[in-house]
Amino acid sequence: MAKAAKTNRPTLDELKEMYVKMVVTRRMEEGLFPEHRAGNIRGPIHTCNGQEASAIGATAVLRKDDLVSTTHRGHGHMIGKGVPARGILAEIYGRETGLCRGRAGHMLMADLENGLLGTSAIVGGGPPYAVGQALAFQCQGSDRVAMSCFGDGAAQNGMVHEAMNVAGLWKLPVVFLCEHNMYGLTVPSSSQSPIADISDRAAGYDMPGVKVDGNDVVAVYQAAAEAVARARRGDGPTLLETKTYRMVGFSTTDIGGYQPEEEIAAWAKRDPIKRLREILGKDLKPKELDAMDAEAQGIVDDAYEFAKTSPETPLDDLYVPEYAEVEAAHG
Amino acid sequence: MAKAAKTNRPTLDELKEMYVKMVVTRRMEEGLFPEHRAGNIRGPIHTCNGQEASAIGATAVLRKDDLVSTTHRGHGHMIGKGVPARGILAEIYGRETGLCRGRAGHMLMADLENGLLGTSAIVGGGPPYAVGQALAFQCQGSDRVAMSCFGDGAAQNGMVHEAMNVAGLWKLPVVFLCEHNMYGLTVPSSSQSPIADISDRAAGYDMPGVKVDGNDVVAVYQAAAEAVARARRGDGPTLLETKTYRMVGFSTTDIGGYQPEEEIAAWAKRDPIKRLREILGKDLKPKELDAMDAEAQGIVDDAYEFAKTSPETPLDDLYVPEYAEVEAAHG
Amino acid sequence: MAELRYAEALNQALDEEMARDEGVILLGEDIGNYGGVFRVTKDLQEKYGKSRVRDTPISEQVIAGMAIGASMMGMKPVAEIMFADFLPLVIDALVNQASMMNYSWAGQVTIPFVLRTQGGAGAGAAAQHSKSLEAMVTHIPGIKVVMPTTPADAKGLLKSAIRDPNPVVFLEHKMLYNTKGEVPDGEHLVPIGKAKVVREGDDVTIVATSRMAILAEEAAELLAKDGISCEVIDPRTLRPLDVETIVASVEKTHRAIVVNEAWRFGGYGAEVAATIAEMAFDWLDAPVGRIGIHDLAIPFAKPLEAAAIPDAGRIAEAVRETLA
Amino acid sequence: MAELRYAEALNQALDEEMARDEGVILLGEDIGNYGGVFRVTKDLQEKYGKSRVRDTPISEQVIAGMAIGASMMGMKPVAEIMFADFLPLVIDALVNQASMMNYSWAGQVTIPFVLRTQGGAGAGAAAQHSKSLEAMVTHIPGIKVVMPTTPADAKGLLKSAIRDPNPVVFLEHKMLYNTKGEVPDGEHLVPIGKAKVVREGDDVTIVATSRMAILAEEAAELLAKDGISCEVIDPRTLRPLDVETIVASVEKTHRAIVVNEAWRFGGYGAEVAATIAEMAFDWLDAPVGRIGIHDLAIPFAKPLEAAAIPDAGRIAEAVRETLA
Ligand SMILES: Cc1ncc(C[n+]2csc(CCOP(=O)(O)OP(=O)(O)O)c2C)c(N)n1
Ligand SMILES: Cc1ncc(C[n+]2csc(CCOP(=O)(O)OP(=O)(O)O)c2C)c(N)n1
Ligand SMILES: [Mg+2]
Ligand SMILES: [Mg+2]
Repeated sequence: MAKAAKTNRPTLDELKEMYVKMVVTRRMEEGLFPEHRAGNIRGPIHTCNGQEASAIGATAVLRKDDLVSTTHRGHGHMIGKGVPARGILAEIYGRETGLCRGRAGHMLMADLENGLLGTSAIVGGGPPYAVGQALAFQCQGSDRVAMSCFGDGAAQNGMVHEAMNVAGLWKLPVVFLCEHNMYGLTVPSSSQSPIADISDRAAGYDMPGVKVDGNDVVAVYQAAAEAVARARRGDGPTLLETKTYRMVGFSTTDIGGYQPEEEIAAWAKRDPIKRLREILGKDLKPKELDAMDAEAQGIVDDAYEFAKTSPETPLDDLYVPEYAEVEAAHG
Repeated sequence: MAKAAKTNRPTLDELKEMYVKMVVTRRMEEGLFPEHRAGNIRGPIHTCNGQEASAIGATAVLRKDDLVSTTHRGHGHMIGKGVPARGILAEIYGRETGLCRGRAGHMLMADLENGLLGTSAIVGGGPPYAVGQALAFQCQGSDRVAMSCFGDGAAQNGMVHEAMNVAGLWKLPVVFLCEHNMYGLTVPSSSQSPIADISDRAAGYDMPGVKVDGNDVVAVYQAAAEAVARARRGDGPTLLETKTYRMVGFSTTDIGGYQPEEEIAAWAKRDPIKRLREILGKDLKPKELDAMDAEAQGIVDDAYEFAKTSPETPLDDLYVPEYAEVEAAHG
Repeated sequence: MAELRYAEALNQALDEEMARDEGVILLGEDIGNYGGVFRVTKDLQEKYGKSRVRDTPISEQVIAGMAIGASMMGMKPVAEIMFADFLPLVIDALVNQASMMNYSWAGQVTIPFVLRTQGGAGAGAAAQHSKSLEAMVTHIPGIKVVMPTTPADAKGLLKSAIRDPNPVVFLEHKMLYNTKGEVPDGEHLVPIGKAKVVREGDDVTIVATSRMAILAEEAAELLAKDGISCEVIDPRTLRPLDVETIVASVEKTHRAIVVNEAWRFGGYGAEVAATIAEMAFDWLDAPVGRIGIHDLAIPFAKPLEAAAIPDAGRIAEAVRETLA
Repeated sequence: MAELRYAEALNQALDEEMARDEGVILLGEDIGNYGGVFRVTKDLQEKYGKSRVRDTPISEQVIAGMAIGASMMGMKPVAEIMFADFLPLVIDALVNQASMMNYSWAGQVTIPFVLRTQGGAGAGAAAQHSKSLEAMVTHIPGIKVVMPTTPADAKGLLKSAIRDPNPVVFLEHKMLYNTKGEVPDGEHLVPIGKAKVVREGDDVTIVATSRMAILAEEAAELLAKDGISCEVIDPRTLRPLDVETIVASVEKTHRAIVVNEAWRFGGYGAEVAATIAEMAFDWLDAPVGRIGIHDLAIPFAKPLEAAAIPDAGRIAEAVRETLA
């Protein structure tokens, strides 16, 4: 397994942008729990609390015309990729102004405009089509890159194996981002995989396997920058594994009890937002940091307000044609 | 990847038995082509011509109560496991005396009595249930072992990945025998997998990956003996990869043309039967070797005679109950 | 008799069968320490140990494959697939392996496993976690398909399924886990292959599966107020289907409505409707009505989802139409 | 017009569409240098290069997944799944991904790929290589399903399928690849969603798919000798089904037989039969007959296999019964 080179250091502006996005993600997600309890939003809600450095650091290196595809635990990737919080929340509230007009819900969002394409809550279901996106880029001679995010649990799924194999074989411009948060639902990863590091499997697909501290946004950024550059150059895929931790339960329906207290406490000390704040603290004054927090909070408040006051999706949305229309010229 | 230790040398008697079985397999399969052309047997027929050392050497170390499961290319595993040639051929001829009364045909045979359970022509379809057999043995506290045979092409399939992962995780008594014959149907393995040795993936499942010369029956025997012993001890699975070559086309419907002449010629020099004959020649007289050839031919001739003169499966075999019966006590 | 929730009744069935037969083992995601995301396997790992109650990796294909292989060797695996939406991942194992082994291998083996899963809409879980995909398994010969509606049937059918020598796909419904009902203690076996006449009536027969059977009863209540008498039949077993009970009812009522939560086109309801139309042809006074979920990906937003799912009102309306 | 084999007609369609549209790429096992095990992609890799005609690993799940992802990004992939028996491996991709994207993502993307495969019995390929699994795909909303019978329809429908902005599952039949027929040169497009009246008649309507449509014509020939006049309809598109053409025919003949090579129980034939029974209720003089392959794993031995598959004799017998 290759070590990520210490190149591609993010600029201060980039760090600031990532910081705001991490805080936006955290605050946005924190708001979902009380809203769910109050019955204002529905369906199981999964958050990436504690994993923001991985999600934001990895997507920070993508261009707008690159793609990211994600899972049920995708809010960080969305915010990172530039998807507006308004559209995300409105979708979760099932509003007409949601990214998908409330048809998709929180587990299945997509935003073509910002290159979120898309979300799949079938564990392992995303990588096969991400590889297809990368195939399209290769056929088109484009230098766009597809990033496919999935969890440590998903790595045991056959679809992910098939996707990595063909990507390695054809040197497709895809980055596999495996966010290893130590659990697949309630089951610890040690009970799902006999090996601790999923990136150890990369050699079996002839691609670099890179493992980084997933709570260190700089490390994630650097490793992702290298992987994306490699893909963009046409040198093929990378399996990038970020070691992180899910600080809250699996979802809003989780009854908990299986994440040991000491484990949670140990990881709390490594909170990625706190860590980035410390790094930024070397260059910025506390007031400046506070202003960024306020900016993030403002974005989140605005998005909640937007979502809650948007109209519900009209019933007409159910009675749309089953098929996309065939153009007249076609037949 | 571990090297197979040079232990477990087969005895002369074992070598002789393997020799006869390899020749039986070769002669039996050679007879199928003209029979297929003549329209006496039907369906695509796949042979393991050139791969006999792998099939016979690996199965030679199994006990009668161990299981082997195989693929469309399974005649060698069957003969190796002690399945009578009569039953195999009668099945291929669709006779009532076939292993499965002609219901299964050559691609799907099973023989519970001799531990052939079973054959699946879904590429990658066998390992999942072989792992289930091994799970049963583990639950039952038995020391039986399940051997799962598949090809290099199958290794790219998601089912195989899932099977190897859970076997490595639970330390199940299974031996994965990947017979790497350089092709998956007409496509060279280099166009199917970005790595040359499938056994390199074993580490990703926390199991030994062992690569041996698949045309050297002694090497295969030794490596398989070690893998089986390990499984029997409760130490878990092994991925054993035998490097070999399919000397004839994919099946009777193959129109050929994609296996380079020089490649075929190079491998012909390494014919596993010829090689074992040379080894045996050190201990046995030519007459004794010829007698073994004759013995094998006799078994094959008898089996063809048996198959051809057996009655066709009666039509009644179609109109059997759809379900196994529920015992009265159960309802 | 005790009043139990549907999930508890299932748990009791598993518990009793595990106590009765050492060969019964459980496989699935989050079924061990956590007791299953719908709590059906609660406390069973603690009681029967980690060897018999196994959390698996997220590998549906090999979960099904292991159930097949282990059952071949004398075990009675009960595998859980967390959502029916993931059934597609195990259909190869069902149709290409489990379905053919007993017949194609000329009876050398039986494959006595149970594959439990749950489907259905109504929880705001959207397109990938709300489907009813029974049509994909009821088409497969050699496999039985069971779909209990009440807690008592859930227990009795699961116990029968575990003792059945054939592969049984056992379809639960996420909106039923918390429903309560009287459940007989101990040895309560509901035979596979027998439909239940849930309510007797004369004017129309409603054949409804799973949660739809409950809505059909509600519709029947509504209609009774207008003097319309409905017979409601819950097939309980989808394959093999108890055609006799259904046809006998239609011979009495002369009209039928089939309600199945799945997509209508090519759904399980088509089989039931076609069978009634064929077998009760001479008795039918009106076309067999057929109701399913709206024929598109299941939407997330509450009003859309609610409009997509058949409800008592729509069933009642269909009954009125058939009588018109 | 030229006389072509069915496989050649398909090859011509692919060739013409690849020449016409650079976005068309082919994915599948053994489709490159070898030209496909049924020769449908013969010479296309040589002509269009290795980037556009790709031999894939034996990884059906990702073949389908790649078709989806690439089509989202503007390509028009035509993926080959070697046998319909392997469709179960791609149903997750179809039902959980392809089916929902256009609707659930509110029209942001279309998914214009074609998934070709071939099924059917008769070649002695036994339980894992002979099935007709159309029911597993026709149930899925948002996906079109096409099943051509003649070389001309094979060409014309494949060209239409490639140009369609929706996912299309294209079902060929292994016993048809060598059948010959006149095929229009060049721009020959058969519209998706239109059934074909293969033979006109007055006494009974036979709706038959794929190879069964040919057998239905044979049966009609046999019956004509006895003065029985059959109308034979080949739906060609299984989803969306051209209900109008079928119902109009039954309104004329008052009787119908549905022939589909799949297992009868829960098969595609159930949908057609239920639809006819419902929509043509007032015109039907007899129950809709329904014929399928024997409801068990498909056996290998020739006499068993032959007895399992519907043939002209069985179709004719069903027609006689419905007229009795
Ligand atoms: C095919 C499939 N199997 C099971 C599930 C249920 N499920 C949803 S998330 C999840 C755990 C996923 O674990 P991991 O991949 O590590 O992602 P994480 O939730 O930790 O981010 C499971 C089992 C599913 N959605 N899809
Ligand atoms: C799931 C599946 N996909 C494709 C096929 C068609 N097929 C049969 S054998 C074969 C090649 C298998 O290659 P390999 O695993 O190397 O086995 P070999 O034939 O070389 O022994 C293919 C593609 C199949 N039977 N099943
Ligand atoms: Mg995880
Ligand atoms: Mg091979």
